[in-house]
Amino acid sequence: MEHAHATAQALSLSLSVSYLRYIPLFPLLGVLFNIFLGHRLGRKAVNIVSPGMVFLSFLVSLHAFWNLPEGGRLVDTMWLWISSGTLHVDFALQVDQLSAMMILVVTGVGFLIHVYSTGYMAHDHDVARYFAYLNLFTASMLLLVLGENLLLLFVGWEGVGLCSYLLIGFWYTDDEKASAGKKAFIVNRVGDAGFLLGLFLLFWTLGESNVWTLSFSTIQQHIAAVPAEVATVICLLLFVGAAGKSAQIPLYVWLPDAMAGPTPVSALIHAATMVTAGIYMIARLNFLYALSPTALSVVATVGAATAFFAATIGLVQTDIKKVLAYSTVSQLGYMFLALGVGAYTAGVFHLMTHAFFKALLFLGAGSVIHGMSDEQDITKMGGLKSKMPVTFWTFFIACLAIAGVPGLSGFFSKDLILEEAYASPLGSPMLWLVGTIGAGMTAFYMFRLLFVTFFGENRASHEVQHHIHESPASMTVPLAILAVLSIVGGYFPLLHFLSPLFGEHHEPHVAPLIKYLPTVVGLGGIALAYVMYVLNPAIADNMARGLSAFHKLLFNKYYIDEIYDAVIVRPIVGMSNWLWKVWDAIVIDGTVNGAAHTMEANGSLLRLWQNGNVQNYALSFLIGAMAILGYYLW
Amino acid sequence: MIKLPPVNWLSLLPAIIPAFTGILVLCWDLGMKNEERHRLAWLGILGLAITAVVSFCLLGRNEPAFNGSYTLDSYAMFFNLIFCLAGILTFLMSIQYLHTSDIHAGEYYALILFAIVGMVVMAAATDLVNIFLGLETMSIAVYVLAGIWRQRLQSNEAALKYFLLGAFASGFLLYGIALLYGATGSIQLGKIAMHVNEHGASTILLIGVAMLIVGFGFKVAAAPFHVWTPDVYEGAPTTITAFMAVGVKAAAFAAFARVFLHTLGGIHGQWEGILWVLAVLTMTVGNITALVQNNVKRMLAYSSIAHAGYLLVAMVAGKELGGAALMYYLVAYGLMNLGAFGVIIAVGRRGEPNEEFADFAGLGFRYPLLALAMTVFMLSLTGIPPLVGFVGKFYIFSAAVKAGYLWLAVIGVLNSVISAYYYIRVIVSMYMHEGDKVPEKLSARPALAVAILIAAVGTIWLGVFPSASMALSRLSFLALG
Amino acid sequence: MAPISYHLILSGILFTIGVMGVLLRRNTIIIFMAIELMLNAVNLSFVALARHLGSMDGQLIVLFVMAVAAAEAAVGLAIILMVFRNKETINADELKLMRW
Amino acid sequence: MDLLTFFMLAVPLVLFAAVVILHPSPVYSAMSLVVVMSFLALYFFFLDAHMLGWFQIIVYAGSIMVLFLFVIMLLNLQNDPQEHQQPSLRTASRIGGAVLIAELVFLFSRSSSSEKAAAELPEGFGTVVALSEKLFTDFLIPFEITSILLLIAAVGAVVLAKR
Repeated sequence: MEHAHATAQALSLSLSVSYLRYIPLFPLLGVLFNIFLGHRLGRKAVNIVSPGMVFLSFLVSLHAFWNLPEGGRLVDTMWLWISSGTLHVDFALQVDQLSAMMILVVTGVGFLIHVYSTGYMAHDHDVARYFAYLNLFTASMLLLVLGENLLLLFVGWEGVGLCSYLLIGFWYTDDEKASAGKKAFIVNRVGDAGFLLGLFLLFWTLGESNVWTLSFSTIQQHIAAVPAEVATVICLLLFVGAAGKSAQIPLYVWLPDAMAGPTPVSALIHAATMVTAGIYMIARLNFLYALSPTALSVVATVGAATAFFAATIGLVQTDIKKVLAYSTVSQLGYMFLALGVGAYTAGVFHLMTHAFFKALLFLGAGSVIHGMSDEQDITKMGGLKSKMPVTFWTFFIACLAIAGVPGLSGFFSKDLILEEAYASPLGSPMLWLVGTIGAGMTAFYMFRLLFVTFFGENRASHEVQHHIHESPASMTVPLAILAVLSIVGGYFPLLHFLSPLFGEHHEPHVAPLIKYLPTVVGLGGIALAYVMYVLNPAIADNMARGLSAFHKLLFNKYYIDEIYDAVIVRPIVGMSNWLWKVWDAIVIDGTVNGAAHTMEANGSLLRLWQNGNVQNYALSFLIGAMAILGYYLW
Repeated sequence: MIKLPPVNWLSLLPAIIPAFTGILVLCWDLGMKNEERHRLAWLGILGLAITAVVSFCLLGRNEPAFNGSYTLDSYAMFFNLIFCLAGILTFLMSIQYLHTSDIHAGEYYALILFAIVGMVVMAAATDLVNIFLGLETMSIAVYVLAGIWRQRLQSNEAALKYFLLGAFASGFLLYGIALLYGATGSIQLGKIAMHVNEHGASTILLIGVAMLIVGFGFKVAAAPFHVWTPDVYEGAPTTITAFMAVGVKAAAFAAFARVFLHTLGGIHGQWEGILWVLAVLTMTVGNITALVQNNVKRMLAYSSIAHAGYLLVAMVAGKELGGAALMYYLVAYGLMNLGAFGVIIAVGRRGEPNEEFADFAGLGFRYPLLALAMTVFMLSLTGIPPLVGFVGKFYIFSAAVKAGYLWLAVIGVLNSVISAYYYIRVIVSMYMHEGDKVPEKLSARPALAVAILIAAVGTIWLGVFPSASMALSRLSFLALG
Repeated sequence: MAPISYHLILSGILFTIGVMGVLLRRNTIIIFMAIELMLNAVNLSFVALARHLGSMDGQLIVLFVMAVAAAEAAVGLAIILMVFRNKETINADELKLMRW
Repeated sequence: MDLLTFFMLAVPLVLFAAVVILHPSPVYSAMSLVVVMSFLALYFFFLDAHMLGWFQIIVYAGSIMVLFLFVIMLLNLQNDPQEHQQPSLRTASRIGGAVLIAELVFLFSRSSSSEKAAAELPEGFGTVVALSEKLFTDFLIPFEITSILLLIAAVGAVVLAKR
């Protein structure tokens, strides 16, 4: 009831403004600038204009945020886009509470990433093109979240997909390029097909009751006209699209490939743009998903499964960016888990906090890679703590945040998700349990990454060691700002702020065990990582006395390693190998490439038809004529 | 003494202007030096521009002429604009293309103009004889144009294949006309429509409809009558391929849609099933076969088959929305396709056509603007918003959805998903592979650059601001009555 | 008077013979002649229908079909001549430069 | 046209049409086509299309076929021992042709049950006067288009066939 009330209120208050258009327009101008003038005006101009454009749209976003009416929205209708008969689609942008949060994150984090890039790409020869992509990425994402209708959302949707494809293909060497690009592209197109089919089905279903519209507010007004079983199909189709963009099982495979791009781009993809599109879309269409508990439970299950499996894969990766990539997949799983149990607020909350600390993690990783002369393998790092202090401390804060250490942003959002997973009418103890184990693994692998990278002895070659240096200010300042955001992000009153859309937030009532266990498990994971990667070699005795539960297991290095190997590593390596190699390589690659092969085989078969002989063509005519006449005969 | 009927000159004007321009071109050509012959193209462009302006001014006038065998309506005028667009862009591209070939300019330009006369007649014809004669006028001119590069074996072969199959298909079309005449007692579309609405469909009429579908199916390249398309498109001079892919197809659809959506609209149920199957077959065959092509020109030929499939979806959807979507999509398709062929011409050089995918490698680094234009065309053909191809596809599929053909829209969406694969391959080649092919500087070929620019700007502009042209296409289709 | 369906069937048979000629012969001139046969079969339909309906339209159409046939013959034979000059053959199955 | 006349014309038409597409010699094919066209002219006479019958002889059998024969002679085409197509295509086209004939015959004969009697002929049906009156009134546009068509044919033939 409350929800419905809030909805009505949101619709009643739409303020018409005309400045929202500048939010995506500025980055778009940046794209044009970079394409046409970038090379001529040189690196300095590019370095100023590209982040500057994003900063301008950040300012406009702030303005929109301050002027957002209580419980209402801002609408900027630019022109009538598509118009025919009864169908009208406006080229219109809107800012409501959800969009306001999204644009602030996209432009804010995006701006920091742009600034960081000026330092990171200082030695690249084609910086204009790089910033053109980065600006285009930002502009598309802004269009996606600002769009007032599904079609405009789709414009941004395709835009970010296209950008990711350009970047993936652009940075690969020729050999890998073909298959990686192909994979990313096909996966994204599968998702897009799902999205479009869902869109048309929704369009048609509403049309049955004579409402031909794609505008979110109008759809919401007439949502009652959609029967529940049709809603399920629409929601599932749209979820296929969301899973493609937001890298959920089984469509997550493209995301690790996107690691091939420069690290700041990864940060942009993982934190602020692209992967959050699916979450945003489902949150935006919450009124539609509310019609179908079946679809929601699919979303929740897929989310929980992805959160868990991606975490297991993260445990064994040694490439610093791959660890972060799988961690993104896993965290997105949490967000879908939240959406699936109807806790939209919690999901969006986690989206925001994740944006801060994941951007920070990637930029920190970039700083490490930068300092380590483009080395990405963590087994060849170590001991960077003293050599790159700013990077270390900010990275440390990010790890604390993602591990869910109390007081930091990640703690609040993840905790809320898990509580909702347990307590919500759509939730279940199973979802909570899977999520909690995943949280433990997250803490473990993040700190494993931290310890192996920054602690102990440096294992790199002397030449690389010699060059290790802290990054320039253009890179460390964004790191520091993001670190602050990662700490305080949890204290923003987002839950209340979003209430006009998702209803007033109520703290779920759960038993203390349920409430605190995830945090304990998370801390346990950190402790385990600490023990295994820092303490273990030197102070095994102390451990044995201090940690009674583990003392036997950790008594002796060999013994620990054996246990680690037998209990944790082997099953998990086995599982993740199975998941990663078998599932990923055979099932996903197999079906994707198989589909491509089938297509090509069919294409070759059809080519036989085209054998060049004009008389075979005439025969084809004859067969066609016969068939049509046969149709009438019949 | 026979009393001549009153002549409605106004209705004939869009046909007379290109015809006279063509004759002027032929005459002027006689006393001209070879290096001056580009002036003929400018004369042709002038003629077509005047035709376009006249057609545009005549939009909104809907009056029958010559006892109802010819008409002056917005529908025809809208198509005239498409023909003029196709013709003007073809001329602009030809100025350079003729330098790289051995084609004699005079007859070449004149024949394009005469073909446009045929198209204009087809779009305005409201009786079956005029449709047939318009179609033959256009076709015979295009048969010659396909083979006009006499020294090139592919061009020879393309002309022969196109001619034989075209004449073969004309036989079917004519048979259909005969049976329609036999079944209804008239060759005028208006009277046939009245007869059909009153009496429904007799067996003879249905055989006639079947034969008409074969004949028109050939011209619009609908499967299984599409088989000639790749060979002819590949073999014909590239400018002519572009002209065929856009102009000829638009003209064929003009007559096809007028006859089926208007005249035979009363027996919609009798033919929509067939066109449904043809649409699905056409989209699928076109897209899947395009996947395995290595020649960009040939890939575009298959892609044009696939696009004929989308256009057939609009035909099946029918009614006001489907018809308007058909007309809008023809404009969209025309712009992006002409542009794509323009880029192919730009990449080619004398003696080396450079039409393979590999020949596009590295274009993005050396000719960023040319590659950017090609990217725009490919993305638009894929249906990436907010380019015109997306808006057109959305228009067609929503028309299909609205008319209740949900599955047709689903198949169409899936098909356009597949199509992305081969369009993006061009972009991949341009930006992600190293190549050593160095085309002539585009800045040295201003007319071609202008043609590509017009197409690119149109592709973007009509995608972002489509509503005016959509309204125009809708009003023009409604003029069909 | 023979019923109109007799004429139509005869025309259908002649038309089909023409179609089969297009498919069976590899000499493009003969293929072209088979196409002329198809057109003539259609002309027969037109004339018979004109007689049946008592309207002159059908006969007029035949007149135009003849004009079209003449134009097609001129262009078609020119194309065949051109192909023969360049390739020394006019057999349909030897003209397969472009395929697949 | 009574039934007897019909069959007396139909049988040779079909037979000579078959010769056109079956005889290995291009010249014989062309000559048979001339015969078919002449029979067709007769057929036109019996269907009250007098003027058209003459046109058929003059334009078709006369000019167009002479053009064909001329080209056949020019190319010096001999009988080709392999004149017929590869077996698969041959079989397919025979089956296809048979099916098409069967379908057309079946559909046309089905329609004959609801057939109306032939209309009364107006005065002067099929004469040159009636033909030309129609040509310059109702068919004025097609007449004009034909002029462009023939111009194209002339230009095209010259472009393609000149050395």
